Amino acid sequence: MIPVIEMRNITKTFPGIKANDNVSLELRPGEIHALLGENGAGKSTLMSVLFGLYPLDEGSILVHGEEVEIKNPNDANKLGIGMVHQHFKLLDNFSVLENIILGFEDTHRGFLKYDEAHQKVIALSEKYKLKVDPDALIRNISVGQQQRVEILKMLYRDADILIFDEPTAVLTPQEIDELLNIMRNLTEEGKSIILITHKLKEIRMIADRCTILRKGKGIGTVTVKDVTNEKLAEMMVGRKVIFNVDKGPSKPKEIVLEAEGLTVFDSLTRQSVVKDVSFKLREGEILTIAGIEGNGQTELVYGLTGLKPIASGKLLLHGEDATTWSIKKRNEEGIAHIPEDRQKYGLVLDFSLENNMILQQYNDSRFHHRGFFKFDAIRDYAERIIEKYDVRSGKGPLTYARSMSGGNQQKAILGREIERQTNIVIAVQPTRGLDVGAIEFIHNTLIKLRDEGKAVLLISLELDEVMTLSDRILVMYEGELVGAFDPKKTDEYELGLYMSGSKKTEVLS
Amino acid sequence: MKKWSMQGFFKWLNNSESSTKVISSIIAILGGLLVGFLVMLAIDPSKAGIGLWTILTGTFRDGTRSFGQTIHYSVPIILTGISVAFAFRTGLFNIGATGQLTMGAFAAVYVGINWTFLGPLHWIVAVIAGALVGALWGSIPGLLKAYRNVNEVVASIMLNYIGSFLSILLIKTYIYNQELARALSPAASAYLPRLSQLITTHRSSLNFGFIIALIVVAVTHIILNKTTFGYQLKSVGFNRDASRYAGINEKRNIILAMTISGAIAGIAGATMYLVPGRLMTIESSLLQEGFTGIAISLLGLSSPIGVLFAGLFYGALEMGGFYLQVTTRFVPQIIEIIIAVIIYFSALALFFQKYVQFVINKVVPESEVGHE
Amino acid sequence: GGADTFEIAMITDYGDIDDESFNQGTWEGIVEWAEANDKTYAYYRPSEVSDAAYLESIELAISAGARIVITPGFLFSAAVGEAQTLHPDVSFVLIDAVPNGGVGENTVSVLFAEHESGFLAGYAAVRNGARRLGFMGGIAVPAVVRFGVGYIAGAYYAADELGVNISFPANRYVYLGTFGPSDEVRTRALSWYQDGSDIIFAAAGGAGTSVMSAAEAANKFMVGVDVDQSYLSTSVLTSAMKDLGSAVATALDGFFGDSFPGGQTLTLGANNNGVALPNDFSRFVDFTTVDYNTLYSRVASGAIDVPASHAELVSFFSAQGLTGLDIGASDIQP
Amino acid sequence: MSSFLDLMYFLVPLVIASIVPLAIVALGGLFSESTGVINIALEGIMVMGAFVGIVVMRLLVINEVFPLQMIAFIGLFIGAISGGLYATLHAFASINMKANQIISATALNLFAPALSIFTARFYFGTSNLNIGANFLIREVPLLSSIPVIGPLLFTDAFLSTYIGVFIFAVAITLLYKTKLGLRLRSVGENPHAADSLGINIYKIRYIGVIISGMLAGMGGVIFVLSFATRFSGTVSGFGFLALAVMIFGQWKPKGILLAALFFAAVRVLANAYSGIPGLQNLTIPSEIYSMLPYVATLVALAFASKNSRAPKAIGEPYDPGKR
Ligand SMILES: Nc1ncnc2c1ncn2[C@@H]1O[C@H](COP(=O)(O)OP(=O)(O)OP(=O)(O)O)[C@@H](O)[C@H]1O
Ligand SMILES: Nc1ncnc2c1ncn2[C@@H]1O[C@H](COP(=O)(O)OP(=O)(O)OP(=O)(O)O)[C@@H](O)[C@H]1O
Ligand SMILES: [Mg+2]
Ligand SMILES: [Mg+2]
Repeated sequence: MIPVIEMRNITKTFPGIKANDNVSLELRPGEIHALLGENGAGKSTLMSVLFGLYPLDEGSILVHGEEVEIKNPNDANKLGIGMVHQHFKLLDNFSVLENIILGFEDTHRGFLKYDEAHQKVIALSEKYKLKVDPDALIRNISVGQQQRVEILKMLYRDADILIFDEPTAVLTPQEIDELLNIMRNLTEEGKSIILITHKLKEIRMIADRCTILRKGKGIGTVTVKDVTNEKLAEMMVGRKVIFNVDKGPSKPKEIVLEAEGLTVFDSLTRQSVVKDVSFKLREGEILTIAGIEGNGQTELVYGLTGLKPIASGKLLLHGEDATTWSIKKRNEEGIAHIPEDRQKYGLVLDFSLENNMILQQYNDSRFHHRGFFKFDAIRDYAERIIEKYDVRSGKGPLTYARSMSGGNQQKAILGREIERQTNIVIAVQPTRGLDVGAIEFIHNTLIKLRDEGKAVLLISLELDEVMTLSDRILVMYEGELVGAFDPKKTDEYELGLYMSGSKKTEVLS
Repeated sequence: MKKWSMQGFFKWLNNSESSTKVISSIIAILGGLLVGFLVMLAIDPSKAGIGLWTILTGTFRDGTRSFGQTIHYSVPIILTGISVAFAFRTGLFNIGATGQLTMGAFAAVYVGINWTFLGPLHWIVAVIAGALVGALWGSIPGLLKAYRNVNEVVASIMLNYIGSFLSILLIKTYIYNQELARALSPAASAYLPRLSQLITTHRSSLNFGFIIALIVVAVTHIILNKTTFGYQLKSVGFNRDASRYAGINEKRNIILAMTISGAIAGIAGATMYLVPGRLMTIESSLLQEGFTGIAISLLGLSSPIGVLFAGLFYGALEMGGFYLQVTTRFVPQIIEIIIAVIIYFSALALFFQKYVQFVINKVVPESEVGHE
Repeated sequence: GGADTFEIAMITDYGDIDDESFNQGTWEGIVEWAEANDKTYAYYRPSEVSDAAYLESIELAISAGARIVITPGFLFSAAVGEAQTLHPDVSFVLIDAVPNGGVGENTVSVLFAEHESGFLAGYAAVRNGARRLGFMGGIAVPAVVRFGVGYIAGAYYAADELGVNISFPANRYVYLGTFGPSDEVRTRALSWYQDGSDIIFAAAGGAGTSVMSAAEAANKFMVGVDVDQSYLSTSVLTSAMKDLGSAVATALDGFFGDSFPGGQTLTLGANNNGVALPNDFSRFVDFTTVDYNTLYSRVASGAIDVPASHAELVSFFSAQGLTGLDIGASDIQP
Repeated sequence: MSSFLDLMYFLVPLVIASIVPLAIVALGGLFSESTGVINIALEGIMVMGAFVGIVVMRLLVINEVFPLQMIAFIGLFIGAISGGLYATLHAFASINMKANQIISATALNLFAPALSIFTARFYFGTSNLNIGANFLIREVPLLSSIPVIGPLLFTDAFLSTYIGVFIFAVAITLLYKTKLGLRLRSVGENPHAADSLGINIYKIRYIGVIISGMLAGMGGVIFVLSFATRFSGTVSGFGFLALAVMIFGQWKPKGILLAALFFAAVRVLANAYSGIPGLQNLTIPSEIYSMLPYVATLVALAFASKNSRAPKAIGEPYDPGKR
């Protein structure tokens, strides 16, 4: 039986890194084939090559047994290959319909056939239970729905080779179940699927075979039911993995941050995205706010740090009313903020690393004399952080932040924020897109902070991260706190129910 | 010793951001001159050579005089150039230097005519007046941007026209010379002191304006590169969001940047009209200096020192174009063509830089460099 | 190095030799004369509008071998004043002004009686049936003002002769603030025509072309300036000319015929054919060459003493017993 | 003027006459910027289009080969072509060379007038190109006799006006009803998404910039035809005004139309006041009137700009590697 896809000895190099190194992969008709690997292992790159986004340096691709050259996504489409990207590729201000037909438009004398497309999309979404409103704007729909749009894009193009790049990262366990079902239906129709994920139990649930990548190299392909999870994990990381961080019980002390009925508006739609949220944060604890992306966690943090005004309610820092304080003042009064979007907020990409290290403290008398910089002091300070947090970069303090790897950018931010010696640390998805090494480091750092008696507010989508780090868990759904939990007395499935809004209880903080 | 400096040079070549930029600017300039030469060749082969020669050597044609004149003509261009560059570093495109320049010029001339009681301080106060009113005019788009989110480009364009008409109205009402249908001439005490005695023969009209330009270059260079204030400005320019996150007051910096930018343009206006025998007109057309400033700031990679050299280079070309009138019959627009082409090539700098970097890496022996 | 020399030089004040009026008229005069007497000639543009730059250009011209330098425009007063003493061996012709510090031995000043030219135009317009008149000057420089004053005088003079009433209100006598064409000028002129103006005299260089375009749109006439502008548009009824050509010719004849009228100020008016209307009257219905010639001779002979300023205008009105002047001193000299 | 209607008969055609070049050129700006390429070169492109267009028309008029309006039509066409070609310089710099788009645009703005004056001088001995004909249409047959509408829209009008209106309609349909339009807009919003859907970013951006150039070039010719009988190497800042109109119009065709209408109306009033009975005797300095349109626009902007909607990816060269 000829495989639908055969990738032979693919090599792909990026400036400074070999993303794929002689990798081979084979996809059989009607199978679900998992692709497993750490961050940066080269999964997305391999698939991007298959989808025609990056030209391959070496190797060959066969579709239905015939060697093909896939120069761009068009070629991929023609070959029936579709891809749901890890970072959605959607036009925020365009309608769902426009997003689906773009690049594959049906026209009559050059005019778009909106109505026919509209019907076709409706039909598809009913057939595969992918409910979306074709006329809604992308920016107004949830992440889950956005993923459906991505899937519809593929189906609209009648793709029968479907690539899913980490589709479950943004979903609740319930939504994940739905998605996996949809995948099964698809394969029953004879479509073949490549599924990228880090999550072993998903692979176990649905995948027939699994190919493992490590640091760009293909480690091998196994039939899932023949191997144990431990084996898979070991192949992925290259060493025996211990699935837990050592962490003693927390010793909470007095309240340092207190939110009373906070409400925050979305600046565009002028509607409240954080609704009457109240909680207390104590020294010496890690309080986690769990929830699916886009349920107000981001805005809540903006409200706390001052990036967005607090519409109503009250914010107390060390008992003082800080509701109307400027960002500057909140920084000085002890809030450190590891932002969700490292490139947008965390760094000035065109500044050198050392300039980035004094982003909040440029005005500190340590670094200037009457407004004139003490460059040596700045250099020393930056070098200390680089040293302590093992930030790897080409030219040390002089490296432009833009040219640094995501993980190293993240480590730099972490170092800067922690070295400010504040006693409140707000960390938003601090490990997003990092490899296990970096993740371990950051997790341990956060725990160390807690044990030093600092207050840590963690915002995370990754349930396993939530379970490992938290001392207390609050679940946020559609701008409200819908549940408070003790990690020892709950599990990911229960959290999932709350995160998806199918269950809620009064939160008494 | 020699060896050491050699190595220093290699280091600079290889490490400093500026090296590649400088080299690519030079490439751009050569490209521009080449095109200019080709145009002349196409029109009058016999004269093309001498034409190019004149353009390149015009500055020295009449010894210290033409040299002085070159610098003199470049002063307002350098200043408007820095005005534009300064705003640019904060991520603002100040296309309104013209308006700020005009309003500043009026203020300077007004003071120059009326406040004769100031004695030796007269011209200084006049320049300051120009700076202040220029700043005022520049602050308007700044305020509109900061508080009403008005695109500074549109606001500046509108303010250019408003400034032009307003200055005419003000001239007619306060400092009008009926016979000449122009503004009155400032008092002698308001003229910028001539420098000619110091560094050129008595024939050049080079004056203190150049010193002012140098001071502005120095000050802006220090602000941008050595101070916390400049740090804020650049940070806002590079990344608004990160600056807010860091607690930097974005609005304040936008307003300050535009205000300072306007002040510098205002000074440019002052240097243009605080001279004998140059009178403000009541003609409703925008002064070109402001727009040339944009080009020069870009050519100078929007760094004060870069702009200084770009401006002097511009002055030299202008001078060359002036002498072109005797050595050839090419109309002076050839100079503008050359400058336009240079600017265009300098826009391709990114490409050149990649290429230059590539070449450098080839030619510079790794051993010579010695990474730290 | 190696530059050819040019004996006759012209410097432009601002604008260029193709401004379709003042500079161009002068330049064409030079070209015509020089070609006829094969002399070398060239023009120079200063690098900015300032006395220093003017002087610089003059000396550039001299360095290029100029023996006589012609400078059209009153802005040159200071520069020529200085140049004539710095370069006694070079001759200067300053048009439209007298050098600061008086006319040197190596200089002639040429002044035009623009008011007479304007008078002829105003008179002809009204004689041809215009009853509601307008004037658009570029900028209120002396020459333009004289054009305007003469135009008013001529219009009322003709009206009185015909025993008709004309309307020439103050808001129809303006200076545009520009010598360049623009949609603003066009719109403004159009609004006047729309409001009933029969004719507009545009003493405004290039801005005149916008008035022409408006006149075309409104199907009405306008009056051109400086040179015969009828070729620019069918809407040009006539042009109030100053004969720059002959002025230049006189000076050059003198210079190369060793009879250069150095130290003198020549005033060119009707008496010496320095001003005129083009002698093609085909666009007129009620005004002929004959009418023109009779008028011209009376102006030339001084029988009609054409006013050049508002003060003179007022006395001209009382002397001639004219009435209805609505345009005040502040309109004419803002 | 006898009645209000007469006043309208007088003012409306004027307003239309200045809306058209503004709106067309602003629309040109839109086409470029909606694909993400900033285009402050509109002024220069207008000049270039006007220059070539007028030169050709001049020759045609002199040789009297075609009927007048035919020549006007050809002129507009040539203007568009040369504008489009000239714009490819900007496209090349900002798309292929990833250049700073403001720099290359500034270069185009400097180059066009210099070149047109230079060559005009060289070939015609003057930088003032007189077309030597008036393209005004006294009355459009039949249509002009319709009451009210006739005098308002179909007398003393320019062919370019109608063509302008037509083109504007076409452009809007193109942007919002066709495949190309959808792709043009998508590329300016999120090039990476468009790329992943197999859309050739570079090609689409080229198309956008070239259309932009064609509209601006045509706008240049329209400007000359409707405001003066000749061209002297400048369109007196109209390109920048159009840019302002585009931004004022929030990068939307309808917005542009309104902005242009607003600006043109005030501008016409500011210049026509002296022909309007009520206003003409006010003793307000003319400079005040002249300032009016700009001040008004500034004030309007101060209230209209609160959440401005520029295309998301504007000004960024496309770099597939960037994630
Ligand atoms: N466009 C690019 N330019 C440069 N380097 C890149 C690019 N894309 C990926 N890389 C690098 O190639 C390596 C593989 O990246 P890739 O995104 O394929 O990893 P991955 O397995 O998908 O990781 P993740 O689980 O985080 O998605 C990483 O080091 C990444 O930084
Ligand atoms: N857009 C890009 N263009 C060029 N190089 C890139 C780009 N993105 C990443 N790289 C390079 O790819 C390498 C890895 O980048 P990436 O951000 O994926 O790090 P990573 O895979 O997350 O690894 P880690 O997070 O562990 O540092 C780094 O050398 C980085 O400089
Ligand atoms: Mg990664
Ligand atoms: Mg990936």
